[in-house]
Amino acid sequence: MDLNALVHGVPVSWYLVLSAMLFAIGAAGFVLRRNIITVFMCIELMLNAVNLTFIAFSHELKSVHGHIFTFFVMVVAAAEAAVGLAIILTVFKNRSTLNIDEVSTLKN
Amino acid sequence: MNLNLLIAIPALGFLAALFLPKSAARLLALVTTIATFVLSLGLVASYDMAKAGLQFASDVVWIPNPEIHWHVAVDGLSLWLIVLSAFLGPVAVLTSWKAIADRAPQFYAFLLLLEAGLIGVFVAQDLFVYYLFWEIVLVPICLIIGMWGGERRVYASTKFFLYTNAGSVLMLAAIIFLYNKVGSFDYVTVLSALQTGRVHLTGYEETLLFLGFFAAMAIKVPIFPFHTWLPDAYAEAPAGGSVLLAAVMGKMGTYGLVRFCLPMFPNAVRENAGWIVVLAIIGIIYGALVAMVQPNFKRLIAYSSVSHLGFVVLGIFSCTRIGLDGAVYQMVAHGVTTGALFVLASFLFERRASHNISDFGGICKIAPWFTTIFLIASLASIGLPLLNNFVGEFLILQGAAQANFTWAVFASIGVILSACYMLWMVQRVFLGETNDGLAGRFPDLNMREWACLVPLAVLMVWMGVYTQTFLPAIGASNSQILEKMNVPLRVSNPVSGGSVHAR
Amino acid sequence: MEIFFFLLFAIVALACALNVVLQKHPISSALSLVGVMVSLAVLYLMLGAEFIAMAQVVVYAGAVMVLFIFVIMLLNAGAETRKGGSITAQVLGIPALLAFFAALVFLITTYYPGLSPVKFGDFTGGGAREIGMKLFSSYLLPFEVTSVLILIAIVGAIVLARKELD
Amino acid sequence: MQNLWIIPALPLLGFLVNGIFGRKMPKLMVSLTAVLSVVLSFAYVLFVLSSAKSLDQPAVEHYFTWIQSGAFNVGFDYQVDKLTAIMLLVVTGIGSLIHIYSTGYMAHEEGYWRFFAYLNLFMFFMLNLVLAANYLLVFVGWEGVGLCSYLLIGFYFTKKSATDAGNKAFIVNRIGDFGVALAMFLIFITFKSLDFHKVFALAPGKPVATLTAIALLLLVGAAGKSAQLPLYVWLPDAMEGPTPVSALIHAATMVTAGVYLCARSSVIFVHSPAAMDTVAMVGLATAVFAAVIGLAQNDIKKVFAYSTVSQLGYMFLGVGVGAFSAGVWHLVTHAFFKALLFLGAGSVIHACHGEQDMRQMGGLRKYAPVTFATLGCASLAIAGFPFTSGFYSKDAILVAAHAHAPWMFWVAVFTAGMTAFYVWRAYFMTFFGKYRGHGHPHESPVSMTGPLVILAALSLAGGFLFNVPEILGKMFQVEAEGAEAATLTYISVAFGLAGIGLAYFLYVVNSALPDKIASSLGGLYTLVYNKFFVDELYDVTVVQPTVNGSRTLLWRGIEHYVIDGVVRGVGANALNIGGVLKHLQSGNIRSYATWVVIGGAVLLILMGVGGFAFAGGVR
Repeated sequence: MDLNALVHGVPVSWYLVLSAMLFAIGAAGFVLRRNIITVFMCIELMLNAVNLTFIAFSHELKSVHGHIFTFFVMVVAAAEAAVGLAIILTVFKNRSTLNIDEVSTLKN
Repeated sequence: MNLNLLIAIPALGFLAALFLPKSAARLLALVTTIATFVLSLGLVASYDMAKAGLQFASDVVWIPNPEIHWHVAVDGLSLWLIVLSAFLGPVAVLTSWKAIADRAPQFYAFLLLLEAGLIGVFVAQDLFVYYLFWEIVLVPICLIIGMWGGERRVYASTKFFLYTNAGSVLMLAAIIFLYNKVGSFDYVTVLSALQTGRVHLTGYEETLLFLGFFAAMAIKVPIFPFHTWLPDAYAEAPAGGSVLLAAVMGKMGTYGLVRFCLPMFPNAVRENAGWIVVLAIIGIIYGALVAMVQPNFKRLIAYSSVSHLGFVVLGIFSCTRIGLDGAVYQMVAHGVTTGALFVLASFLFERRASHNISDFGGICKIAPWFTTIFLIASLASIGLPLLNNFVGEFLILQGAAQANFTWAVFASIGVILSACYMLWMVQRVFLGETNDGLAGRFPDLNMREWACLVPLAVLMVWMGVYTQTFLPAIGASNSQILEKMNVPLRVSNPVSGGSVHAR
Repeated sequence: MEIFFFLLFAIVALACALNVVLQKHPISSALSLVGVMVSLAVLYLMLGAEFIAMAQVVVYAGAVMVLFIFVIMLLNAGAETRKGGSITAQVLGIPALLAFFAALVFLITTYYPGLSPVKFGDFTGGGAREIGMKLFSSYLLPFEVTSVLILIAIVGAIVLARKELD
Repeated sequence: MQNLWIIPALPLLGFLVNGIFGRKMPKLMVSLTAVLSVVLSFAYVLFVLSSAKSLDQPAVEHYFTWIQSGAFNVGFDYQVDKLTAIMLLVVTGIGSLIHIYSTGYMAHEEGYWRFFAYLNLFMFFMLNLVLAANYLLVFVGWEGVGLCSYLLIGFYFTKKSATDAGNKAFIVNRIGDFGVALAMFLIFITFKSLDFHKVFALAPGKPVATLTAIALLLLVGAAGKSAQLPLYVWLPDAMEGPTPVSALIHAATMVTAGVYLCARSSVIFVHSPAAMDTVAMVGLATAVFAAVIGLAQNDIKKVFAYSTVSQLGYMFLGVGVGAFSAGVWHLVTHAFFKALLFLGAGSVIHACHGEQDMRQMGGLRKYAPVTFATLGCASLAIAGFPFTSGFYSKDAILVAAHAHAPWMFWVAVFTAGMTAFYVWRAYFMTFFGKYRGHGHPHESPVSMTGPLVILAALSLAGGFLFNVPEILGKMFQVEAEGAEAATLTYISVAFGLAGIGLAYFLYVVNSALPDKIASSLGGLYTLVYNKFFVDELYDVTVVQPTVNGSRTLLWRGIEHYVIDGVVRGVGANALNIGGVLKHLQSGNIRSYATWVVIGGAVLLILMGVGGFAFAGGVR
C-alpha cells in the first residue's frame, strides 16, 4: 500500500474493514454470551456496524440514500429495543433468569 | 351451457355452508348438489353426442406469464364422469344426513368443495388448472377422513395425503418440464405442439415424462402395488365421504391416464404397456384374493375396488378402441356400483356401529328390501349381465383379448373371484340366522335411504341394458384419442408396430 | 489528519466493542456500548454524515442506551450465570466467526481496494436539509410507515410490560 | 316380425309384479300372476310356432343395439329356428307345469311370493338364452339362469347348507362362464362378430386350431352349466333348494343349456374333431362316474341329482359323437321324465312330511297311488324300457356312439344298466315294503298330481310324439350315420331290464342282501358312498389353499409386511431423517445464531468463489 496516499485521506475500505470487525465482534458476543441483555446489546452493535457501512458507501457514491437507510435502521432499532426489552422483562418475570440457554421454549 | 357454473355452484355452496348452522348447512348442501346435478343433466341434454372434440369450451387467459389459461371444456371422456360426480353429490349428502352429527357445517362444506374440485378435474383443459384441481380435491377429502373418520382416521388420512402427494409431485415436475418445452400450460396447445412435431421429445424424455404422469395416476387409481393407502382411506372415511372417494376419486387417475398419457406419450405408452398390464392383472387377482379374506366389509369393498380398477387400467393399456371404451364405461359403472355399496355400508354402520362381517348375519329376514338392494349392487359388482359393470368389464376383456389373448385369460380369473368374495360376504352378512345383536334394531330402509338407493339401482340396470345412452359419446372421444395415438384401432405388435409410423 | 482521527476513533470503537463482549456485568457492557456509539458518531461526521452523527448520539447513545440501563437496573441483573449451553455454539461458534470475518475482509480488500480516500468535507450532502428533503419527498411513505411502526412498538412494549402488573 | 320379445317379457313382468308387490299381495294373486305369465308365454310360443312359415332359416328380430364400440356391435336380437322352437316348447311347457305344481308344493312356505318371483325371473333368463341370436345375449341368459339358480338354491336362506350350496353353484358356474366368455372373445377376434348367422357362415373357412380352441372353451362353459366332469360338484348340492326348483332348473331346463350351447355351435364343433372327441369323452366319463355314485346314495333327491348328471353325460356323448339331434332328443325326453322324477320325489317328500332319506320311506304305493304310478312311468322311461320316451333318445345316442367307436357303446350301455338299477332301487325303496318313517303319509293335492299325470303321459309317449331328429331334419350339417342295428337296441334294452331286475331282487325280494354286499365291499363302498371324496379333494386342493393362502400369505404376509411395509418403511425413514435434523431445532437461541453465522460465512465464501458476480462490484 502506498503510505503517501494516506495523506490524502483514509481509504473507504478501511471503514469497511472496521465495520466488518465491529460486526464480527457483535456476532461473537451474540454467540458466546449468555446474558440476554448483553446479547441484545450485541445486536445493537452489529446494527451500528452495518450503519457504518451504509455511511461509508454513501460517501463513496456521493449519495444521501445510505443516510436515509441508516436513519430507518435507527428507527427500527429503537422500536426493536423497546419491544425487545419489554420481552426481556416478561421473560425475566416468568422465568426469573436472564440466561439465554434456559430460554428454549421454541424447542417443543 | 357454462361449465364454470358447474364448478362455481358447489364452490359457492362451500363458502356459504361454512357460516351456517347445522341443519341449514345440510339443507344447503342438498340443494346445491341437486342444483349441480340438474345442471349436469342440462349439460348432457345440450351435448352433441356425435361430435368427438371438446364442447362448451371456455378459454380465457388467466395468467399471461407464465401462460396459464382458464380453459374448461368437456368431451365424451369426461362428460359422464362429470355427471357421475354431480349425481353422487346429493347421494353423499343424503347418506351423511344422520351419520354426521358434530361439526356438520364444515363437513358439508368440505363435501361441496370436494365435488367442485372433482368436477374441476374433469373439465380442466389446462395442465396447470388440472393440477390445481387435482390438489384441491385432496384437501377436503383428507380433512373429511381425518376429522370424521373411523378409529384410525388420522393415520389413514395422513397416509393417503402423503402417498398421493408423492406421486403428484412427479406429475408436477413433468408438467413444468412440458411448459419449458412448449411455453404454455394449455393442454390443447401442448398436445398440438407435440403432435405436429413443433416440439420434439426424445424417447428418453418421453419415457420420463410418461412415468412422471403415470406415477401420479398409478397411485391415485391405484395400481398394484401402490394401493395400500386405499383400504385404510376407504375404510376409515365417514359416510358420504367414502362414497365420493371410492366412486369418483379413483377415476381421477384412470381419467388422467386416458386424457393425458395416451395422447401425449403414445410411444412411451406402447413401450411400457406390457409391464403395466401385468401389474393391472396382478392387481385384479390379488385384490380379489385379499378382498376374499377381509373380516371388515368396508375393507372388502375397498379391495374389490383395487380389483375392478385393475380392469380399467387393463382396458386403457390394451390400446384398443374396444378396451378403451370399456375402460371409460367401467369407470362410470364402477362409480355407480361402488358408490351404492359404500352407501349401503354406511347404512349398515348407522344401524350396528360396526364394520365387522361377523357382527352381522341374517339381515334378510328382518330387512328384506335392504338385502334386495344390496344384492343388486353386489351382483352388479360381480359383473352380471344386464347390470352396469358387465358391459365395461366385457368390453375391457374383449379389448385385452384383441391385444393379447393371454391377458384376457388371466384377467378373467378376477371375474370368477369377484363372485367368490361378494357372495361369501352377502352370505355372511345377510343370510343365515339373524345375529343376536341385530334383532329389533335393524329397521328396513326408510324414505331417505330409498331416495339414495333407488336412483343408483335404476342407473345400474339402465347402464346394463341400454348402453347406447352412454357409449356413443365415449366412443367418439376414444376414437379421437386413438387417432392421436397414431395407431390403427388394433395394436398387433406394441413395440415395433408403433414406432414406425409415429411422428 | 484524517488518518489520525480515523485510527483514534476506530481503536476506541474496537476497544469498547471488545469490552461490550468481554465484560461480565451488563452495566459495563452497556457503558462500553455507549463508547462505541460515540466513536462511530465521530466517524460518521468524518464521512460527511452530520445529521446521522447527531441522531446517533441523541437516539442511540441517548435514548436507547438509557433504556437499556434502566432495564438492567430494574432487573438488578448481575453477572451472567453459566447454566446450560449450546454445543453448537461452543464448538462451531469461534471457527465460524473467524471464517465469516476472514471472508468478509477478503471480499472487501479484493473487490474494493481502490475506493476513493475519505477527506473531511469531501461530501456535504449529509446535512439535515438534504436528508429532510429526501425523507419528505421520495421516502415519505416509508417515513410515515416508520411512525406507525414506532406506535406499534410502543403499544407492544406497553402490553408486554403491563403483564408484570397483573 | 313375430314379436318374439313377448315370450320372455311375460315372465319378466310376472317377476316385477311379484318381486315388487308380492309381499303385500294375497297368495292367490301371487300364484295367478306367476302361473299366468308362464302359461301365456307358452301359449304365445305355440302361436308363434304355428304362425311361422318356415323355421329352417332363422329370422332375426333386431330390437335395439345393446353394446356398440368400434367394430364391436351386439344387438338385442332374438331368433327362432327349429332348435330354439324345441327348447321354447320344453322350457315354457315344462315350466308351466312346474309353476302349477309349485302352487301346491310351496303353499305353506314362508316367502311364497319370493319363490315365484325367482321362478319367473328364471323363465325370463332361460327364454332369453334360447331365443338369443348372438353369443353375448346367450351369455346374458347363461349368467342369469345361474343367478336364479343361486337364489333358488339358497331359498331357505337361514339354512347354512342351503346358502353354501347356492354359493357353490354360482361360483362353479362362474368357472364355466369364464370359458364361455373367453370363447366369445376368441369368436369375436376370429369372426369380427358374435351374431350366430355371421359366425356360422364364416366358420368353415377358419383354421382348425382356432375353432378347436373356441369349441373347447365353450365346452368348459357347458361343463359348468351342465354339471359335467370336473365341474359337476355343484349339482348334487343344489338339491338344497325346493324340489320344484330341482325339477325345473336342475333337471329339465337350465342344466341342459350346455347341451343346447354345443348343439347351437355345432358348426364350430364339427370342424374340430379333437373338440368333438373331448366332448364325447367328457360326456361318457361323467355318465359312468355319476352313475357309480348314484348307486350308493340314500337321499332320494341326491339319487336323482346324480342320475341327472349321468344323463347329461349321455347328451354330451351324443353331441360328441356327432349325433346332435339325438343329444337334443334326449334333452327333450329327459326333461319330461326327469322333471317327473323330481316332481314325484317332491310329492313323496311332501307325503313323508319333508323326509328325504329313502331308508325312512317305503310302502308308499298304498298311500300315494298317483305318485306311485306316475313315478313308475318316469322310471321306466329313464331305464329305456321299450317304446317309452327314454328308449328312443337313448337308443339314438347309443347307435351313434357305436358308429363312432364301439367301446363307447359298451361303456354307455353298461352305464344304462346301472342307471336302471339305481333309479329302480330308489323306486322300490320308496314304494315297496313297509313304511319305515314317522307320521302318516298322504297323497298330494291335485295341483301337484295334475302335472305329474301330464308329465307321465309325456314320459311314456314323448319319444315318438316328438321325434326330434325328424323335426330338426337338416339342421345340423353333419349327422353321425348310425346304422339301424336292431342288435344294439336289444342289447341296451337287455341291460336296462337287467338293472331293473337286479334292483327288484335286491330291494324287494331279498332286502337284507344290499347291506351285506355293502359291508363286504368295505372301502370301495365307502369311497362310492362318499362320492369319491371329490368335494373334499376340491376343498383341500383348491378352496383351502386359496382362502388360507390369501389370508396368511397375501393379506397378512405380502400385503401387510411387504407392500405396506415398504410404504411404512419409507415413512419411518423420513421420520428418522427428521429426527436427525430436529437437533438443529434445539430451541437454543445461541445455537440458532451460530447457524446463522455459519450460513453467512458460507454465503460470503461462495460470493468470493463466485467472483462476486451477482453484485457486479461497485457500479
